[in-house]
Amino acid sequence: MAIVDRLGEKLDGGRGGSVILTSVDALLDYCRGKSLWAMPMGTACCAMELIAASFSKFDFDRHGTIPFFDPRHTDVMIVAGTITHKMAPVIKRLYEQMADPKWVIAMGNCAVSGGIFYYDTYSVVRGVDEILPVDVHIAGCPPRPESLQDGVLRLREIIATESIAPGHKRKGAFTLPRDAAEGDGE
Amino acid sequence: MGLDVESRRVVEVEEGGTVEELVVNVGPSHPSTHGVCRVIAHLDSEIVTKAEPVIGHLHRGIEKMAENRTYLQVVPLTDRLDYVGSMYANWAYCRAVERLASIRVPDRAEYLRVIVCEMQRIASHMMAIGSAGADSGAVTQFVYAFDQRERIIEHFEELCGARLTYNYVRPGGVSHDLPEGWIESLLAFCESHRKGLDMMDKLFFGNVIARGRMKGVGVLSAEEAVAWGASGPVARGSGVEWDLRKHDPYSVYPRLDFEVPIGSNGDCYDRGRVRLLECYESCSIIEQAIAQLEPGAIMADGVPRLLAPLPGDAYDHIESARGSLGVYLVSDGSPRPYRMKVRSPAFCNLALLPMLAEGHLLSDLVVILGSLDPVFGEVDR
Amino acid sequence: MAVNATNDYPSGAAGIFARVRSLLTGLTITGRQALRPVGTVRYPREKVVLSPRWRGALRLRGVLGRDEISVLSAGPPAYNALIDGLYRENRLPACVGNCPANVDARGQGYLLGEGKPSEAYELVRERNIFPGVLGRICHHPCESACRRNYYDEPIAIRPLHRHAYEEYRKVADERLKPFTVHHDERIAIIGSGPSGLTAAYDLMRLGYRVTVYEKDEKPGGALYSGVPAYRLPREVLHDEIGNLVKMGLDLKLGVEVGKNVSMHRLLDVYDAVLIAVGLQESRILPLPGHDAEGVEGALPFLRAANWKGDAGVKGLRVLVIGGGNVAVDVARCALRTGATEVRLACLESDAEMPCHPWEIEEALDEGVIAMCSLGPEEVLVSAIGSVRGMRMRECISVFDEKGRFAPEFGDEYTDISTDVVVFAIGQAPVLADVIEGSELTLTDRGMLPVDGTVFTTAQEQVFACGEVVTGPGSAIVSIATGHEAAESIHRYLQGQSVTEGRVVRPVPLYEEYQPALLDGVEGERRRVTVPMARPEERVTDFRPVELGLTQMEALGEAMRCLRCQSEVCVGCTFCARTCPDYAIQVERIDDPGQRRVTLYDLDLSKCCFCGLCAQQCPTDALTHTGQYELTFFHRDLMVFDCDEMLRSGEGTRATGRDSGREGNGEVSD
Amino acid sequence: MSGLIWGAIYGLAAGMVISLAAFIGVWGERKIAGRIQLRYGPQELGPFGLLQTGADTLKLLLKEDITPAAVDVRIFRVAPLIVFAPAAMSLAVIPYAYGFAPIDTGVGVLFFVAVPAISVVGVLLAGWSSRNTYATLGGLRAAAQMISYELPRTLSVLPVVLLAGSMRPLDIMDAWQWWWIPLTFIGFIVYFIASLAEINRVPFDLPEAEAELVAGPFADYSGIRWAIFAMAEYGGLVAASLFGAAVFFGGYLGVPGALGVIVFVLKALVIALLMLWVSWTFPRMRPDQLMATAWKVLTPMALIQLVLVGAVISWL
Amino acid sequence: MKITDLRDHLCQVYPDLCPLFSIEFGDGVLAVPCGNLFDAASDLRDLGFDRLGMVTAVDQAEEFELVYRLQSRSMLAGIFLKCSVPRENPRVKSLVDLWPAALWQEREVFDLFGIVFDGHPDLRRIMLPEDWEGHPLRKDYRDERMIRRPDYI
Repeated sequence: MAIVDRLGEKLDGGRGGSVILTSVDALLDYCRGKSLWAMPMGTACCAMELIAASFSKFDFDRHGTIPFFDPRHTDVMIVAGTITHKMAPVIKRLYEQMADPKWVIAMGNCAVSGGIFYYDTYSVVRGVDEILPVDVHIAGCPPRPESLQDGVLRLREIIATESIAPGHKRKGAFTLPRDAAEGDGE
Repeated sequence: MGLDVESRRVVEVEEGGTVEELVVNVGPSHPSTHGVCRVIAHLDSEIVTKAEPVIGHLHRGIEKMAENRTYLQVVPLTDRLDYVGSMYANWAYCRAVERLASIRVPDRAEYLRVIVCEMQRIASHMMAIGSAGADSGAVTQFVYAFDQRERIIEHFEELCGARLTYNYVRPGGVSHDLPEGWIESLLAFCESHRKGLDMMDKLFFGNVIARGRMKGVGVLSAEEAVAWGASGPVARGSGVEWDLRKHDPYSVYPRLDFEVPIGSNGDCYDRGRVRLLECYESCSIIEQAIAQLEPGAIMADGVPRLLAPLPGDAYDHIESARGSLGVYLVSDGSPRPYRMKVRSPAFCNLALLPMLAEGHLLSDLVVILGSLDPVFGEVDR
Repeated sequence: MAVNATNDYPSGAAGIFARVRSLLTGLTITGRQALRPVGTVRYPREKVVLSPRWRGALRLRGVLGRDEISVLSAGPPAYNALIDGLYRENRLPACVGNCPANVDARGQGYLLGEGKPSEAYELVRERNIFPGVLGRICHHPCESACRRNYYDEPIAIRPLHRHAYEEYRKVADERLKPFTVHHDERIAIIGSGPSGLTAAYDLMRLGYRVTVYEKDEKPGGALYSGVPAYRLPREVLHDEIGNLVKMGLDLKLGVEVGKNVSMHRLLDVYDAVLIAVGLQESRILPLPGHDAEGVEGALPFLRAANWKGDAGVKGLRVLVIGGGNVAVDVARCALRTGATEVRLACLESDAEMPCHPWEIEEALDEGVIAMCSLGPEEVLVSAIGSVRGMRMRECISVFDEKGRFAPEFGDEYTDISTDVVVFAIGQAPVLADVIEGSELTLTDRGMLPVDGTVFTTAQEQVFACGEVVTGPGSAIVSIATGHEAAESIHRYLQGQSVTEGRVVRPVPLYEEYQPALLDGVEGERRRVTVPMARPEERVTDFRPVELGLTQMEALGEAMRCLRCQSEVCVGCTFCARTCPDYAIQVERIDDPGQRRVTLYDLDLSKCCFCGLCAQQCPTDALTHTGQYELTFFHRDLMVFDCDEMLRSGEGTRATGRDSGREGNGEVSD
Repeated sequence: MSGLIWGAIYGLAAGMVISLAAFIGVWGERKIAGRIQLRYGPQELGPFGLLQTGADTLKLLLKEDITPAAVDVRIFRVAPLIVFAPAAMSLAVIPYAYGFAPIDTGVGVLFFVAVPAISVVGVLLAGWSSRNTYATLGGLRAAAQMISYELPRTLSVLPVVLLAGSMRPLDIMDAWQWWWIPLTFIGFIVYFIASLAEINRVPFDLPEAEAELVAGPFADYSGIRWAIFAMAEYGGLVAASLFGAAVFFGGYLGVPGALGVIVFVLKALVIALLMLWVSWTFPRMRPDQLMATAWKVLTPMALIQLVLVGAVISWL
Repeated sequence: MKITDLRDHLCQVYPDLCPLFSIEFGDGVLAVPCGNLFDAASDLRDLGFDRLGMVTAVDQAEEFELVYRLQSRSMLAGIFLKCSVPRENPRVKSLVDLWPAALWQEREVFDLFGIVFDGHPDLRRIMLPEDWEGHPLRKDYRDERMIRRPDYI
């Protein structure tokens, strides 16, 4: 994050920087939120709904979200479908190929926790959050395309808390629920 | 993008000396693999010398899970096998269970099954035709096809409350009866769908560029199709007249009148267009089935929550959108299947890929893969 | 000829033309599509109208411990409307729906489980005036419809009636209160059988003064003379009828209408008369030799056995003709009155026998010999004019294709030697004396014409109910007719139209379940086994065959009740057991009166939205919401506890709170 | 010195024009694709989603700039500029208004058809330096394709040059007659198709064929570097449609003064629209068919056109 | 073709296969010793069973039961071919030479059951990664990554 990091540090350290920083953050978070290009990591059933979300009836493009198959160009990886142990390294690698800032949406219960494939199976990873930092979990098996769109709209709320200065969080816009933010220390 | 593969490989050629062979790794997450298939393509310039599919990236162990679920609990699992055509796996599985447990399905339920499965065939073929377009760059064709599919899915949602994983066909019958007004809107859809098919036929299958991409590509002869166990549109595209609905009739298909479209060249074009023509036939099957539909029970009487068939094994197969989908069930008398095996048509069809792709260009590889229409939930299971 | 998919261009110049044209066609198509209206739903501003069947996130409508289970209780005229309303909302429990009198078996189970047996008794009594009696003899259609059949075994509803009665008996004196009379009209009821007394009870509740005329010295009608004491101890019957008397019933015993008092007089004195005399006469087939000594009808036989304890068959061989419940009763009575050998011959095959399977099973246990598929041909008479035996003819089929009674006989004859032949093949009413002095007339076959739904007769003032109307049937069916007749009388006396605005009780059809699999089913899920006296002991006299449940057994059985259609989760765990993902965890406390669900966790991250749980939920408490905006910022938030499950499913679930606000997408265009 | 300043001003202007073109081009493409596909396209930002590209650009600008470990760093970094510069340069010779072309040169037409070919080098370098099989294949495909289509593209413009008797764009505009439109129609079709190939649009988007090569030579570029490629592509689209509108349809002619510019832009817009329409309608060609089309269809067609125009000229 | 006709036809053409034929749930089953599997399959192919529909196996504690499903287009009939291989050292002759369809299906059985097919040209794991240990569809397969379901029905 060459340019951004330098800019963020400068603004954070400089006098009066915080005001500028805040406005820059606000503008940037707004743009990032409105231009979430998706890396469709569709592996199973949810991939169908992922496709449907981009097509005529649901039209993801309205939100500025378009699918790109090249991880380098994308901002958010939508993991849609079951992740097996054989697939997991691929996903991890693809995630690493994405450029910062990047987010992950776990779409559907297979990606969230293994879902129906939680028990009694030998080859399924129980949730993509075992290998990637997931920002938004969408329940459904598969979720409706609207659920995914809702997930993306919620992801904007997370993006709105972020700052280009390292270690900063924008306040006020939105807070995570207490229990989840504190977590149980796992 | 994908995994590390030694991307250049030194091979010896006949004339002596060596050339560097480019190894391109297509998948597992790749726009054209229709899922998570990885094809390791060895290229000589752009010509594929060897294409090796690596599957199993979606191997979820459903067959093992089925051994740990009751007969009813397996139905949702079968939804996730062929996620483009969930109704088929539902039905094939339920047929096997019914055969094991000697359950007689009411007539109305059989008709409803036929109706939903023909709708599913349209939906699935729309996906196949559409993604054939996307593979060759015609994204708009994909959108139009998907639009048609979306309308079927709306009907399914009305019927059973889910868009993809229907869990509709159950051992003994079906889970819901038709909602009000559903039949009328389905008939209206059939009418408009024919127009949509005409449009797609002109837009894609009539297009000179699309023909150029598909004609003569990935030719499969009838003998090979039989020997390799190909079924469904892949076999029929090669001129093999093999449709279980006609040639091993099940359910109420013998009472319905329909044609089996076949191709004569066995290339990607024939495989694709066979699917398109089957959609016309499906429309007419739906209309006939609706005309013959009579009120009655939709579930066999008194199917308890826990089925425990007598020990034994049973196999039953139906013609899914991808070919003959069979389910082999072994019971040991307990409420859970002892073994479930899904004979996946997509798996058998995909095995043809190395043979078909050899000698073609890399661009053809994705078209051939698309014309086999694999769904990896079913291939890998 | 199959349709061919290969679709080649023509050759030559036409081909080139076709090629160029295909490009132009393509452009035309996309161009035309671009001018079509857009089919997009602009989420979140617009939302797709979801199908009512959409399987969204699950929620509970209510949960035991927080919500009460409603008890079906309404006065006699309003009860049908209540049942009908529930049925239309699909909220009628199967046991209640399948009971001819719509006894609230669910409420009984609930109150028993709460430790309130007396309340349970009184609830049952509202629709079934003799819970103690019917708790022993009812053929319990409720149990065959019980939803629990689908899971494992039905609830023992009938033994629970009996248990409730036995508990109530201890406190009956405190709880019994006479009904207050607030109508001037008086009603006479002829016959003290179940239907007559039911009508009497309903009318007394409504505030009428009721007088019941019984021709015998003991009340009870068919319950007394037709049901053997080993099934129904007399003290139970008399106790329950006594309770009615304590509530204000005027019971005149030994007064036979038509002999001691005329119908004419009744019509003068009373404002309405209800004929509930039942069936008194047994039919005897007019076969050769049917008038020989030793040929008897079932009713006189049973009457003799029940009144005197001796049917005159000591040491004799008895052959009972007929396959119904009466025939089985006769056979078992014959054994108890000292017959050496009892055979039962019926037309029907083993599986078709019209009696209840448990009855014939008990009879076989006791030593009755059943001979199926035999039709009576001739009574063999000895030289002295007494019965020597019976010639039977093989019966091939009893019913024709349309299910009508049309027996077909074969050519094979069997002679059975016997001393007594009892015909238990049907009964008829004896009404001529009763109706004398009224405007009523009988049909050629001796039947009284009666409306089958409102139980009015040709004379406005006279009503009829019970087996007189329905023909031979079970006690609970008679009781149901009693309720209806009471309502008709009430409407008549209040000057209302008998039919107008009257709600007819719905007759739903319930699935017949195959016996469920019981291997691996935990003990507490199994039905309680009702203790029985040993066959070799019980045949010797008329002591009760079936023994009662203990307090703990009854409580456990009441807990098994799933409280179907109550929309309150009772923690039955069947959702957890049916879930293919094992996403649901349910725990409950089973303490009497304290039963509540302590844990209901749904791990939404495992749920596959297959709908199996909601579809099989017996109480309909677990339902799918139409909610689909299921975005969560943390995986732990996806485990819904009981409170979360009870929340209405609206809005997005992102933060674990209903945010209520719409999506932040600003949409123009 | 003044040349340098002029160059700087021009460079800035061209950059802005291209940015603006890309800005509107991307938006337009998404909107047109949307309409064809029965949906809306971008909607949230600005009126009709016009500012969507702005958000995209800002985001791309501040995205991580990944330089994969395996790449040839210097070439990798310079490649986008090599692609971008020719696209910007080709705008310089287009006659925008009466008597005005930023660079008024006697070999303007030649300049216009030759300069974009330089971008081939950039694409090739980008593909090669990425050390990625997709990128390498894409780069090679791009090179082969662009070079093959240079010929029909050049040939297709020649009839106009013949008719005008000059290679100077302003001269062509001066000499332009309306009846050239039907006369050079075949030439326009060849030019149109060849331009589609030049700017890598469907049905000729083989280098970045999504279904085969993911993003082709640009697969490893992220953030702003990739945006530069995209901009260059839209710059090429704009340049091709402007030039086509000028030489085949008379550019600003017909309407006097400043209005002429508007007419010119409108004509160019129609051509651009047609290009987008075509690219959202047809499937993609195969490399061998692509070559065959260039050599067996387009080149003969262009030659026929040339002969036809030659005949007409000699008859005149 | 009816299943009884099929039996008669089979008995007519290959009398030695006849005693091995039985009918279960309406399907013809030919249970052969594993040594004769290839020959029986080849006989059946000559008889007209031209499609190899399915290859699978069932773990029957002591042994593995291999199940082949053959389909005939000309006779419109299906038949099972079954043979049992011992659990220790399960080997059987591959049918790839008869039907190339067996190529992947036998690989799958090898992968999930560990049954070795002699004569198979490319016997590798197909579903699971190459470095996987064990054969998951065997009943005694244990994996610590597997979570057992709650044990109630």
